[in-house]
Amino acid sequence: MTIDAARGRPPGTVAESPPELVRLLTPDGERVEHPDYDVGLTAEEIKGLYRDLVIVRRLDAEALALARQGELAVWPSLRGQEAAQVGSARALMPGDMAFPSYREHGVAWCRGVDRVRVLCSFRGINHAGWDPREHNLHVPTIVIGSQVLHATGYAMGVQRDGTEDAVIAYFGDGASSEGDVNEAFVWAAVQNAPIVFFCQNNQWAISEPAERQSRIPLYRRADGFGFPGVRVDGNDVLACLAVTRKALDNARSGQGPTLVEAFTYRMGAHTTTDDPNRYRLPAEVEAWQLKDPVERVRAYLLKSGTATGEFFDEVEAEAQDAGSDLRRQCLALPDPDLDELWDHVYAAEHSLLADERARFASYLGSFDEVSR
Amino acid sequence: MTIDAARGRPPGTVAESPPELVRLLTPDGERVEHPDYDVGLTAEEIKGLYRDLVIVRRLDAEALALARQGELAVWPSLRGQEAAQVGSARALMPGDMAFPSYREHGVAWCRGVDRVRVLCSFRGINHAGWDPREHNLHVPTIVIGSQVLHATGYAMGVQRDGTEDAVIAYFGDGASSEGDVNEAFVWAAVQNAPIVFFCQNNQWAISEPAERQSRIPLYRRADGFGFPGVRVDGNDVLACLAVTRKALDNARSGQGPTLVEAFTYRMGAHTTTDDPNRYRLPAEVEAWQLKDPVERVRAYLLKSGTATGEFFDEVEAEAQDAGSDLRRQCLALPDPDLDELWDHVYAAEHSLLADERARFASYLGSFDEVSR
Amino acid sequence: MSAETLSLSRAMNEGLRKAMEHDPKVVVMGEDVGRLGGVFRVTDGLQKDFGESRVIDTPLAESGIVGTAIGLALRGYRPVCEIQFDGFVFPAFNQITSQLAKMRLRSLGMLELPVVVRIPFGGGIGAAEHHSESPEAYFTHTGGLRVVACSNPSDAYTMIQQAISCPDPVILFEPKRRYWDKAPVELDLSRAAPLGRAVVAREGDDVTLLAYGPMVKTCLEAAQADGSRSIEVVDIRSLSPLDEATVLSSVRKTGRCVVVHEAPVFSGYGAELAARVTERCFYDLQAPVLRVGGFSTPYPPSRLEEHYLPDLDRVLDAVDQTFAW
Amino acid sequence: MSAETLSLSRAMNEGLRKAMEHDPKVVVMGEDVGRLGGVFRVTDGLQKDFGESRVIDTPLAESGIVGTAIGLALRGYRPVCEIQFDGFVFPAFNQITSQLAKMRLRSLGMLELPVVVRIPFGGGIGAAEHHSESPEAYFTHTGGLRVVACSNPSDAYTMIQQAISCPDPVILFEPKRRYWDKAPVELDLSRAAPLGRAVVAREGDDVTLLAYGPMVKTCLEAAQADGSRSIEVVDIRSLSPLDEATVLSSVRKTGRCVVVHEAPVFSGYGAELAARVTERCFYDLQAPVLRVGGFSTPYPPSRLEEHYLPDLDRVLDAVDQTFAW
Ligand SMILES: Cc1ncc(C[n+]2csc(CCOP(=O)(O)OP(=O)(O)O)c2C)c(N)n1
Ligand SMILES: Cc1ncc(C[n+]2csc(CCOP(=O)(O)OP(=O)(O)O)c2C)c(N)n1
Ligand SMILES: [Mg+2]
Ligand SMILES: [Mg+2]
Repeated sequence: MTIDAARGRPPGTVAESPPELVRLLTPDGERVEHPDYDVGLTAEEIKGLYRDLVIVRRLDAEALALARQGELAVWPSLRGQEAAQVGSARALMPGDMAFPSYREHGVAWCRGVDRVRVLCSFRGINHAGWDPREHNLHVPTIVIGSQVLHATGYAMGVQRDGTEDAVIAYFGDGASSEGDVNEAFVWAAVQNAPIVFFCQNNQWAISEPAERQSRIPLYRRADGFGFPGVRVDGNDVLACLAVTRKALDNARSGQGPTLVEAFTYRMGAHTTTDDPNRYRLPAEVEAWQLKDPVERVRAYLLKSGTATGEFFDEVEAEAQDAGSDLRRQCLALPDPDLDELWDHVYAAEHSLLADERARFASYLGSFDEVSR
Repeated sequence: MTIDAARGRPPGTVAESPPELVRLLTPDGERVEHPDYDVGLTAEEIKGLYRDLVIVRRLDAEALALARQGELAVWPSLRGQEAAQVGSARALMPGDMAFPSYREHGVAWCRGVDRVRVLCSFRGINHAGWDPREHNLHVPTIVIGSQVLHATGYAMGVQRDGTEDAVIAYFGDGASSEGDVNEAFVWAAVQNAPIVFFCQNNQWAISEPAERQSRIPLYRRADGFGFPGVRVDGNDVLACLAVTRKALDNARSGQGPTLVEAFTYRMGAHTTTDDPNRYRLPAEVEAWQLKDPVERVRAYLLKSGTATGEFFDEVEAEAQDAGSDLRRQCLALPDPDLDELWDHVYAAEHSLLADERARFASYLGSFDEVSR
Repeated sequence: MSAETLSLSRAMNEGLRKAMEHDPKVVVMGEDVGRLGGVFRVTDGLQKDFGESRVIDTPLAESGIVGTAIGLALRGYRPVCEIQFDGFVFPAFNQITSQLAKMRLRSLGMLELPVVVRIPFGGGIGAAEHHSESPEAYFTHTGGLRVVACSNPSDAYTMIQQAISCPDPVILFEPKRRYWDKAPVELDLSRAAPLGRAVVAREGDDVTLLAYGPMVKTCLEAAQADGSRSIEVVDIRSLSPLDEATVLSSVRKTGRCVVVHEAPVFSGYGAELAARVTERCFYDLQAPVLRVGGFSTPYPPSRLEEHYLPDLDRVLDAVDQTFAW
Repeated sequence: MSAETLSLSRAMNEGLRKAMEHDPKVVVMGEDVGRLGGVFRVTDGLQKDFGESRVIDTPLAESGIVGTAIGLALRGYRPVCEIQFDGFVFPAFNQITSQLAKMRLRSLGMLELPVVVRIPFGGGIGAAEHHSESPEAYFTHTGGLRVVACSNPSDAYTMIQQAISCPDPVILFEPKRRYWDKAPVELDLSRAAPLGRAVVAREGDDVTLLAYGPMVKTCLEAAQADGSRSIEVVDIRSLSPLDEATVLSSVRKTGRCVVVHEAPVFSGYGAELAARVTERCFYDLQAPVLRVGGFSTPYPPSRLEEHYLPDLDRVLDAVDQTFAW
C-alpha cells in the first residue's frame, strides 16, 4: 500500500523565510523601517527590553539545569522564543489579561510574577504557582488549545463591562489544529471580541514540524474567519512589541480580534524529557542560532552606541544573580500540605471529601499505633 | 450592563446576494455563462435533473404530511434545498462516497436509496435505514459536524488505495462552527485528501441566522486552511452540478480538497417540531420563494422549448405516484424486533448483553404466568 | 401567595428570570436560547427582557459554549449554559472535565468558576438518536463538579437559582419528558431544601427506591400502585455530592433497596449507590441492592424505548426480587 | 523459543509490528508516533519500516485523530490511534462515545469499526497535570466499546494484536508506569487468554483482590507481603465486557473481596465490580466488597500523588477491614 505521489503530500508548506514577515530589527542588529509598524521606543526602553531578554534567558537556563539535576520534574525551555514573549507581553497594559500555555515563562517575568512561582508546578508542589488576578496572567494551561476559548470568553466579559481592556491568548503552532482554537476564532469574529491571538510558531510541536499542522502560513488562518492575521519576526523583540501593541489597540477600539503569528524557533528540546535528535537536524538549529533574539538587540545597542560595555556587564550580573536566586528559592520551596489534596476542590464543604479526608487521617493514624 | 455599541456586533455579516456567487441559471430561467464553469448537459440530462427536483420535492412533502399526521416522529424538510442536493449528488460517480447529515433526502434519492428507507429513522424503527456500502452513501449523522471528519478519514483511505474515487461531505452553515469541521479542514489540507466539503448554507441553524456563525461568507473559511472555496447559487441545479463536478475532478486528480458553499434557503421549519414564526419574518421566505430551485428549471425548459406540457404532466404524475407509494410503504413498515436492542451492538457475542437479553426475556415471560 | 402551579419548563424559566433580576452578572448562553427561547422554551422571553448581551445565541459549538463560559466566569460573570440535548454535551466534555472541574484546584482556590451547565436528559419522548440519553455518570465520576437533577417544577425553580448562586460549577440535569408536567411551585426559597440534599419523596417502611430526575415520578407511581408493600421513595437530587445521611437512614429503616435510573446499568451511577449503600448498611440489608435501568447498549430507536426504559412494572419486579431473595 | 524478555513498551511495539506485518490494512496514527516513535516509544521504528502512509504523524487534534480513524475504518482500514496521555482523550470523547461506539447499532450491523484507541493511563511517574489520570470508567459506561487494560508485557504483546483483529472498537489502556517493567513474553498467541477473559494472577483462599492495569502489580506485591492470609489476585483485563465467571468464582471461593484502582472511587469502575459481585454473591460475602482507589478530586500535583494512589499498605488495610467486619 503506497500513497500515490501525486496525491499524497500537500503542495504548499510553511515558507521558510517568508516575504510577508514584519521585521524592525535584522538578525545582525540593523534597524529597518516598516510601512505599517513602528515602535516609538526610547533608548532606555530598548535597553529595558534587552534586560528582559537576558534575564528571561538566564532564568530559563537555570530552570533547565534544575530539571536536569532532578529538582524539577520537567521543564519546557523557552530558549529562542524570548523576543516573542517579551515583545508581546511588554505591549500589554496593566489591565489587559493574558492567557498562557505552559511555556510562557518570559510572559510571566514581564507580568511581574515572582520568579520562583513559575517553577512550582514543574516541581510538582502545585498545578499553578501564582495568583492570576494579582498579575492579570491566567494560570498555565496544559491541555492544548483550551485556554484560547477561555481568553475569548474573558474578552466577551470585557465587552460587557464596557472597559478598554484587551486580552491576549498564547498558543503554539501545534495548537492551531485543535478544534477549540478554531472555535475561539469563530466566537471572537462573531462577537468581535477584543482579543489578540498570539501564536508562537516555533516550527515544532514536539517532533512534528509546522507543516503537519498547516500547508499555508499560520497567520493566514485568520482569513478564513474574517479578521486580520499578521506574521511577525518572532525573534525581533521590537517588531513583536509593535505588532502586538497595534493589535491590542485595535481590540481596544472596537475593531475586534487579530491573529499574530510570531515566526520563531524552539532552540531546545520540547521539554527535558524529549530528545530532538530523534527528529531534527543540528543544521536547522544552527541556522536559527544566527537569528538569535538576544544577540541582535545587543548588536543594535552596540552599533547604535546606545549602550556601552558597562551596561551589558550590569545586565549580565543582574541575570546571574537572578539565576542563583531562582535556584536558592527553588530548593527552599516547601512540599505541599497533605490537606491540599482536598482543600481547593470545592468552595464549600463537601460531605464526600470530608469523609475521605477523615478516613485517610485515621488510616495514617493507624501507623502510629501498630506498624506492619 | 450593556454592550458598547461600537464593540458589540461584528462589522461584516453574510452578504445577502453576493457578487461572487456562481450561477448558470437565473431565478427566471435564463441560462447565463460563467468564465470558470460550464455544464455540458444534453437537453435530456437537464430534463432528468428537473425530474429529480420535482420528485424529491414531492417525496419531501409527503414525508412532511406523514410527520404531521404522527406517522413519523419528526421530519427535517429539505424544501428549498433540492437543487443543492440534486446538483451535487448528480455530480458524483458511482464509486464516490457521500457523507450526509440528516437533511440530505435529495442526495439519498440520487444515490438510489429506496425511498421508504429514508423514512425509517424518522419513524423510530431504526437509526439508519439503508446499506451505506450498497449506495456509497454513509448513514445519516445527527451530531453536528462529526461526519465531516469521517469523510476526511475515508478520503485518506482512498489515497492509500490509490484509486480515483472522491468523497463529498455534507454539512450546514451552523456546522461550520464545530471544532470537528475545522479539524477536518486542517486534516484534508495537510493530507491533501480527495474530498469536497459541501456546505449547504440555508441561512439558518434552527433559529440562528448564518451571521451568528461567521461574519464573512462561509466559502472563505477555506482561505484559512489553504484550499479553494467557492460559493455557488444553491438554488441553481446546473451551477451546483458544475461546481461540484469540478471540485470532485480536482480531488481525483490530486489537487486536494475544495469547500463549496451552496447559498440556499430552508423554506420550511427546521423540523416538524420547530416554529419559524418565532424567529424569522414571512417576507424573507417570500423573497426566497422567487428564487425557487424547481421553478427556474421549469421556466428554462419552457422558454428554451426543451420540454412541452406533456413532459411536465408525466413528471408530475410520476411524482404523485412516488408520493402515494411512499405513504403506502411507510405505513407498511414493520416495527423493530425486540432483539434489535442487543443484536447490533457488538460483532461477537457479549456476555453482559447475553445476560441482559436472557433476563429480560424471562422478565417478559413472567407476565404470561401471573399478571399484576 | 407563595405557591403557583407551573410546568417544569416554566418553573425553570421563572427561576432563571429571578436569578437574572437578582444578579446582573448572570448571563445565559447556548444554541437557540435567545430569539427562540430554547427548544424546550426554558429561556423563553429572557433575551427580549434582558437583551442580547445577557442572553446569547452562540455559534453551534458546545466546547465553545462551555469554554467561553469559563472565560466569562473568570471575568466575574455567572454564565448559565444550555446544552440543547443530552447527546450533545460530549463536544464540551473536555472543557467540562479538564477545565471547568479542575480550575479551582489548579489555582489553589484563587479562581472559582460559578458556571451552570443545564442539560435536558433522558428519554421517553419518541425522539431521534442522541436526544434521549442519560450521561450523568460521566460527570459524577469527575471531582470538582456538583451534579444535580430536578424531578419536579418546585425543584426546577429552586435548584436553578441555587445552582447559579453556587460558587462551584454545577451540572444540572433536567428531566426532558417531565418539562410539561405541572405542579404547585414553592416560590419561597427559604423553605426549599439546600442544593446538596436528598429528600424522601414518599415515606414507606418495607423497601427504599432511590431515584432522581424522570424516574422519581415513575417510582412514586410504582409505590402507589403496589398495594401489598409500603414503599419509600428517595429523590437523590444531588448526585454529587451524595447526601448519604438521608439515603442510608432510609435503607437502614427498610432493609431493602432498589436503585432506578434510565442510564445503562453497567458502570452507571446506580453502581455507586449500590456499592456505597451496601458498604454502609451491610448488616441491615435483607437482600442485595438491585438496580433497574437501561441496557448496556446505545439508546435504541424510539419504537423500542418502552422496553429499554425502566417502567412501573420493571421497578416492582425488582421490588419483588428483593423480597424473594 | 516462544518466550522473550521485553519491557511492556517494547512488547507493545513488537505486537504492533506483528499486526502490521500480518495485515496491510493496519495503520498507526497519532501525535509524534512517526519520526519520534511515540513519547513512550511504543511505535518506535514503525514509520521507518512501514512508511508514512501507514504510520501517520497527525495534526494536534484528538477528535480529528479518532474521527478520521473512523473514516479510515469505513474504507476498510484498521486504525490504531495513540492518545498521547490519558488526560488528552477528552477532546476525542464525542467521537468515541457518539460515533465509534454507536456506528454498528446505527447501521444495523452493516458497518463495523475495527478501531483501536491506545491510552497510556495512570500515575506514579511524577508527571504534570493531566498526565496521570485513569479515565476508564467514562468508557466502561459506554455500550458498543470494548474496554481492556494490560498489566504486563505478555498481555501487552497479545492484547494489542487481539484488539486490532477484533471487529469491535477497542479502548486499550496501557499502564504508563509499567512501560519499562521487563518480563518474559509469550510469543505464541494461541497460548494466550482471549481478549475478554480475566485471569487469576495469583491463587489464594481467604480474600480476592480485583485489579487491572498498574494496580495488578501492586496487588501482587501486597499479597506477597501479607504473611497471615492467603490472597487471590484477579487481573480483570477486560473491563467491558466483564468476565463475570472468573470474578464470581473467585469471590465465592474466598468470601471476601477488595477492588483496587487508581481512579477516583466515587462512581468509578470499582463501583460496578462491587455492586455486581455483591448482587451475585450476596450470601457468600463475609464482608462488604471494599474499594481502594483515588480520592474524589482531580489528580493532585505529583508531590502528593503517593498519598492519592493506592499502595501496598492501603490495599492491605482494606484487606484487614474485610476480616475485621
Ligand atoms: C489536548 C492535548 N493533546 C496532546 C498534548 C501533549 N502535548 C503537549 S505539548 C504538545 C505539542 C504542542 O505544540 P505547540 O502547540 O506547537 O506548542 P509548543 O510546545 O511548540 O510551545 C503536545 C502534543 C496536550 N498537552 N494536550
Ligand atoms: C453537536 C450538536 N449540537 C446540537 C445539535 C442540535 N441541532 C440539530 S440541527 C441544529 C442546527 C444545525 O444547523 P445547520 O448546521 O445549519 O444545518 P441545517 O439544520 O440548517 O441543515 C442543531 C443545533 C446537534 N444535532 N448536534
Ligand atoms: Mg510549537
Ligand atoms: Mg443551516
